[in-house]
Amino acid sequence: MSETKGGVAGVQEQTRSVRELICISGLKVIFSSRSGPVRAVDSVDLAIREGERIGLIGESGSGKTVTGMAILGLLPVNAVIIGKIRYGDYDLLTAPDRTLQQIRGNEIAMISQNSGSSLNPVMKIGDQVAEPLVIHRICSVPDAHREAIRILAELGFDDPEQAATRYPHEFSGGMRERILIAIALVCRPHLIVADEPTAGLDAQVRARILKLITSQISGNRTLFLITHDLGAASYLCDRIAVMYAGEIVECGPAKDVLSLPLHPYTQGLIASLPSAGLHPIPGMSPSPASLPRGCRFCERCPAVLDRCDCDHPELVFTESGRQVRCFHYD
Amino acid sequence: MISGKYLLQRLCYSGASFIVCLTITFFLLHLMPGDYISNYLLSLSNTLPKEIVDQFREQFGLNLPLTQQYVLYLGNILHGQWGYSYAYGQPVLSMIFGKLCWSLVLLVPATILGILIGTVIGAWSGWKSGGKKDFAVFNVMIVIRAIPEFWWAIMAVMIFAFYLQWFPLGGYASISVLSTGLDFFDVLHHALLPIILMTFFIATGNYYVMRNSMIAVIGEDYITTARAKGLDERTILWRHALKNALLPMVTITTFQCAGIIMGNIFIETVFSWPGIGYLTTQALTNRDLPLLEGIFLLDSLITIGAMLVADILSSAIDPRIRMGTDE
Amino acid sequence: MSRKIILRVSIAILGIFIAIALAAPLLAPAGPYAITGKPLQAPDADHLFGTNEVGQDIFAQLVYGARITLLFGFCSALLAVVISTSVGIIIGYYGGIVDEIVCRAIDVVMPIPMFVLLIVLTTFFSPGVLQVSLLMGLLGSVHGIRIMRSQVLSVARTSFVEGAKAIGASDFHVMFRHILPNVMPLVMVKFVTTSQHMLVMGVGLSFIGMWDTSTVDWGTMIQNAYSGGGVALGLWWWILPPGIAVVGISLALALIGYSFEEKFNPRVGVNRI
Amino acid sequence: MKITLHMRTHRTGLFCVLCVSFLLISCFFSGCTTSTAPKNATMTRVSVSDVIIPVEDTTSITYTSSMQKAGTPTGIMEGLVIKDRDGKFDPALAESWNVSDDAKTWTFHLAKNTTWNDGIPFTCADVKFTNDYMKKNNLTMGYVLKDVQSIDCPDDNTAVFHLKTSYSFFLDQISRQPGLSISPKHIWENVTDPQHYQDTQFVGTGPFVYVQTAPGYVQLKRNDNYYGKVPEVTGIVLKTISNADSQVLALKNGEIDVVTDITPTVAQSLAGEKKISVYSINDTGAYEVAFNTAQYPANLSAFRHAMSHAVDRETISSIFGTGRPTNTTFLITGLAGNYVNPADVGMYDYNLTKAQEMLAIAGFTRNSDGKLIGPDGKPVSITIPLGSKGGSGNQKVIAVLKNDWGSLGIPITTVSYDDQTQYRKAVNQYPVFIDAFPVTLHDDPDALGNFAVTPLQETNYYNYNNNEYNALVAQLRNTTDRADLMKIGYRMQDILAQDVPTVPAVTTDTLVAYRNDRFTGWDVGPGFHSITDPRVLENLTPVQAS
Repeated sequence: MSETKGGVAGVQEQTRSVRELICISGLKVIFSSRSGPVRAVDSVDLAIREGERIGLIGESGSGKTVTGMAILGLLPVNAVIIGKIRYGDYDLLTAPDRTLQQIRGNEIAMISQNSGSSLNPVMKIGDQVAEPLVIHRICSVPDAHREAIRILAELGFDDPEQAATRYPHEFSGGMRERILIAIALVCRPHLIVADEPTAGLDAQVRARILKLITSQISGNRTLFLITHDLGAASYLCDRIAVMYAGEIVECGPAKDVLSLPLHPYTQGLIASLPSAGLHPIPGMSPSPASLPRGCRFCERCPAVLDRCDCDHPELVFTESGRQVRCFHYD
Repeated sequence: MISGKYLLQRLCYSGASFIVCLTITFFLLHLMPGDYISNYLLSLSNTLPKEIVDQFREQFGLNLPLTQQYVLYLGNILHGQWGYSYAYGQPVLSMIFGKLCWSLVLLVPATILGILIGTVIGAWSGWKSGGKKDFAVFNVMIVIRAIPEFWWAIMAVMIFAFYLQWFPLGGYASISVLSTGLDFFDVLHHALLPIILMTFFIATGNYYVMRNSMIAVIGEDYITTARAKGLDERTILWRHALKNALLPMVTITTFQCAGIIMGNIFIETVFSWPGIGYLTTQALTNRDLPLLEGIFLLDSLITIGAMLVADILSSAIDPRIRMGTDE
Repeated sequence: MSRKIILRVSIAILGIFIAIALAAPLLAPAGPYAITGKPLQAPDADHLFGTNEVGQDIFAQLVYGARITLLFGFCSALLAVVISTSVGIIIGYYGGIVDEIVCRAIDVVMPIPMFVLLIVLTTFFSPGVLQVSLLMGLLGSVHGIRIMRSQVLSVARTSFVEGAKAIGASDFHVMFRHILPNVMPLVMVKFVTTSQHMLVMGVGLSFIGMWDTSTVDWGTMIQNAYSGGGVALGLWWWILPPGIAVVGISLALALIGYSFEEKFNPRVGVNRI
Repeated sequence: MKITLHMRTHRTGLFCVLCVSFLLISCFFSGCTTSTAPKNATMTRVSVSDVIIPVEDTTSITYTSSMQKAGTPTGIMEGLVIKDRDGKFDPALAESWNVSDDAKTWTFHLAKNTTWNDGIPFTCADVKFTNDYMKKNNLTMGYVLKDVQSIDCPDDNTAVFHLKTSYSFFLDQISRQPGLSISPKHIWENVTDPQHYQDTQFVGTGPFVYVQTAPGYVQLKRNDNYYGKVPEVTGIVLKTISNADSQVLALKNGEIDVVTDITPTVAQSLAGEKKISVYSINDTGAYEVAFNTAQYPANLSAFRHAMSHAVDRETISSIFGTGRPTNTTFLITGLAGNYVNPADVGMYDYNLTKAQEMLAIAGFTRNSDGKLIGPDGKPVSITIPLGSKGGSGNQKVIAVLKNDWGSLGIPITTVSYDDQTQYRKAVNQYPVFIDAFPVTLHDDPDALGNFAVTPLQETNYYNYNNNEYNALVAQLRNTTDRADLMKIGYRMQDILAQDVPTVPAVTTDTLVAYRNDRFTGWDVGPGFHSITDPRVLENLTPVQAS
């Protein structure tokens, strides 16, 4: 089946080594609101390399979901988007709708959060899972259904034929999350953007889902995980980018970032984990409508410097090749 | 597809509802001040002999205690005997159906077209909500809706029937009916203007509901999921959004259908269309209790029927209701 | 942007009508019943909108009619909204058996044709304007209870209500201080749209002659002109002023209602993705 | 490509739905056709020369047959005599009649060689049957014959009515609204349940014959075998047009030939139209400012007298735009002729100063605000109840009263009753009410009986009770001599003038507009007040198209 994928971006023709699948540069997303423009994402530069599993972590409202949506071109029409998201020969931000539609689901797929509401309540599971195959004309409708049943079986449904004829509300949250994963995986996309796939699931189910994702994301398939769940990120990802108030504040190999966080925010995040003694970061993240002039974390930072207040730090490379946005590492 | 138990439960419920309506209607009307005798008979003559009045009361069982009248009435209704009109002496049921039939000539096409047009434009408008076209359509619809029905009707009669003479002034057939019998196109010619007006009205009501419903739906996560699958907008609208947006529509629309039986009283008045609305006003002026009760019953029946249909329809569309897992 | 302009214009129209209604005795000192001219005079300097079939000044009738018509619309809407909100909050908050009983009762009452019932009650009792508006408010509230209830349910389940209960706030306090402010936007929207509905329905009732014919309101004015042959004869000043007034107020209320709805109800606002 | 495909499928869907709804409409039409179309095999072609008359609802004609509601309006059924506008009785089924001196036995000589329009001869047996059948089945309309003891048939062409008591105005009773029509014995003797019987043949003796009913129409054709004057018009079509405005529009468009009961406004405007003529049937309605003599302040004779000078008839009549002020003690001058007592005409002249003076004499004073203070020391205010019937006319009267009585310091308020029972109760509770006679009542002294307290009716609306007057009314019943009747009538009017239970305000005309390019002769006959009166219809002549 992978042969049938012409690959709009012609990705497969290129070399496999350290090729960047997606290159986000200077991404800014601004929403207009009653209290003025809201800079949800501010100058994000991030490269997603082919075959890697990258995690974007941060607290709610830090702009990580917006970044993910920008990749898929699913931002609301009232959003002002500046920057570039290069995918093969295309800029995903300026590509025509038809092209985007051909890429979505087929080459870049999404596992959305809220398994409860992300499935169409009046459509049978089988139809929903098979739909991407059908619309991308990958195979005929009966084939698509067979494929859907196969992937449902693969994802741990005991009786996939029967499950395919049922409706979303008849399944538990964990099962529904699996269905969403099935929808994302069914076209065998290059990149999977998983937006909080474990939100709202209990510990056991979460573990199972994570395991499932690891088993499914293999080979040259790329995972872009958006989460605030550090555990999930450390379990799934090779590389982690930390977002704070619309900016990436730290980026590096997962192990390094988690074991030796550079940025005070990352340190705070890790310290706030239950396993680390549950020490929450004091204060609140700034409102995206009125961001401070200097470092955006400076009000909450335990190690604040004088210049943090008025100068804005840049994302810099450390000697070890990691990236961090903090004057401590200048 | 729909479980028999669910259907049975709904049916029982409808039956109970009907009995309650019947009871309320009966007591309400019988406890009203004023009656046919004083309103109609006495208007003919100031000196109506007492025997005549007594005779009349006896004939219609008005001399019995109210509870006994009620029991008799209940029995009669359940046997399909809806009583006789005071003023006309005719069986209420046949009178009502004679008029209802003509009301339906207006109502059926207007309702079908109205729902269709309203839903389609509403879905489109909701889908495009925030855009210029939506804004324009939305305002036009509000304007149509806000202007009272009878005002539209008066204006339409003046312009299209009187000045332009495109349509007849009113009634259901032209005089040729006497020589050639009812002609489909002739009746259509008479019915077209009222039907168009009613369609307008029903459509605007549905438009508004559908638009809101659609706006609610397009904010749902599964629409994002559908986009993420790479579906084009048209497919998302028709395959994913529409069916979900139709769910709340079903209930509201069926209720509207039940309401417009009486709602077209204005149109009937202006267009001299002697349908059920006209019959109602006649029954009211005459204080023709059996006829009024019949009209009430008919309306209750239609509403109850509509509710039943709404339940069944929405359970057919929405699997959550069908399985009884909806909260 | 233009939405804002529309809202402002509508509010201005409504304001003008209310001002006219309040200032009626100043604008038309002779009152609506005074015969100040010959029957059916065309508009001139003395009679801004001419006179009706009795010789009463149509402007004076319009101005005084505004009082009745607006009073009717707002009174019935107020009652309907107050009843539906309070009952909705109570049953939504307590739930359980109270909720069950009220909901079943509404289910049962629903099929009774309200419009016919209204006509019957008004014909049989021939009540005054205030009584009819109370009646319509009562009948009209039944439908709203459901809507309020579901809204209250969504609020009552939120954590801050739970929190308020947890700190020992009385039921009344929770209902009044926590739930009511949250459903208030909806209540306001409902009030505006209901008053539009009620106003038009009241005018409609007078139009089909099911109304106290001695009061001067816009519906009776239209009815008089229509049944007197004003339309057929093209006596425009007889029927147009009340007609346009009704259309104007109805449009203004409808537009205000929809604008409010878009403002207060985020689900109806623009959230296109 | 894909998009166009989609569009097409949607269009097809829409088209299909439209087709289906169209089909549904047709189904309904066919359903209606079968259920309401006449099953009458003798469906004839309508000639254009039929008169088209608008009616509020044709169904009431077909639903109700003559037995339940006496007197169909269109000349199918007939009574024995017809009263015309000159107060004379014209022969109908009775060619001539005479009455015994005690006014108890009435003998009618029936028209000879008369047949029902199904061919069966009409005889006295039908007259007798009508009376007996109505009484036996307690038909509501039987009250018209309540004074009849029995009817004898000495031969086929003579009917002798024996009354229970003397009644000199018996002809009035059987000829005037709703009157009595004679029903065919051969049809009704087989009907056991007349209350629920639906007549479909409408067999009568009148100048017109029922042809058919179609949705919105009833068709009648002329009775060529009619024993009287056979109408010139070929037939009548009754067309349903329920509201007045549409009727006028239809007349202007030429869809109908005549409109009756139009308002003066409409009449004025229509008078300018080329093809439309307007005429009026004089003095067929009347309005009075009536007093409830049991309620303060109307219980004070002086107050009533004073207020009788505060009714501005000229203005009222100018507002009605038709008719004229009436200043009798309530006999309509134009109809009652020399029954009107000339001595009492003009008793209630309009003079506010006089009224004020008379009020002052009666002990009413004005306070500083200009309010009238009654003898009891309290301000006088008057509430007038309004019924649904004759509502707009009553309001016109009240509008004028409000001005004048207001200037006398009496504020007037109104209270509306849509229900007749409640209205009647209210009339008994308030001192003043407005009464209207849309159908002529006050055309002879017998009509003045409504000021009397009769054994049948405990009291009258006016709560007026004058023993001499009551006695005179009783005396009137068994007096047959016209001179005597006039004398009694004059005395009754004198008493009314002295007691003022009511102040007559205005009489109104019935205005009729008709298409003069279709039929003429509407205003020829002495028809009573209705355009569907057979005496009007028989005089119509079609306008020859030249």
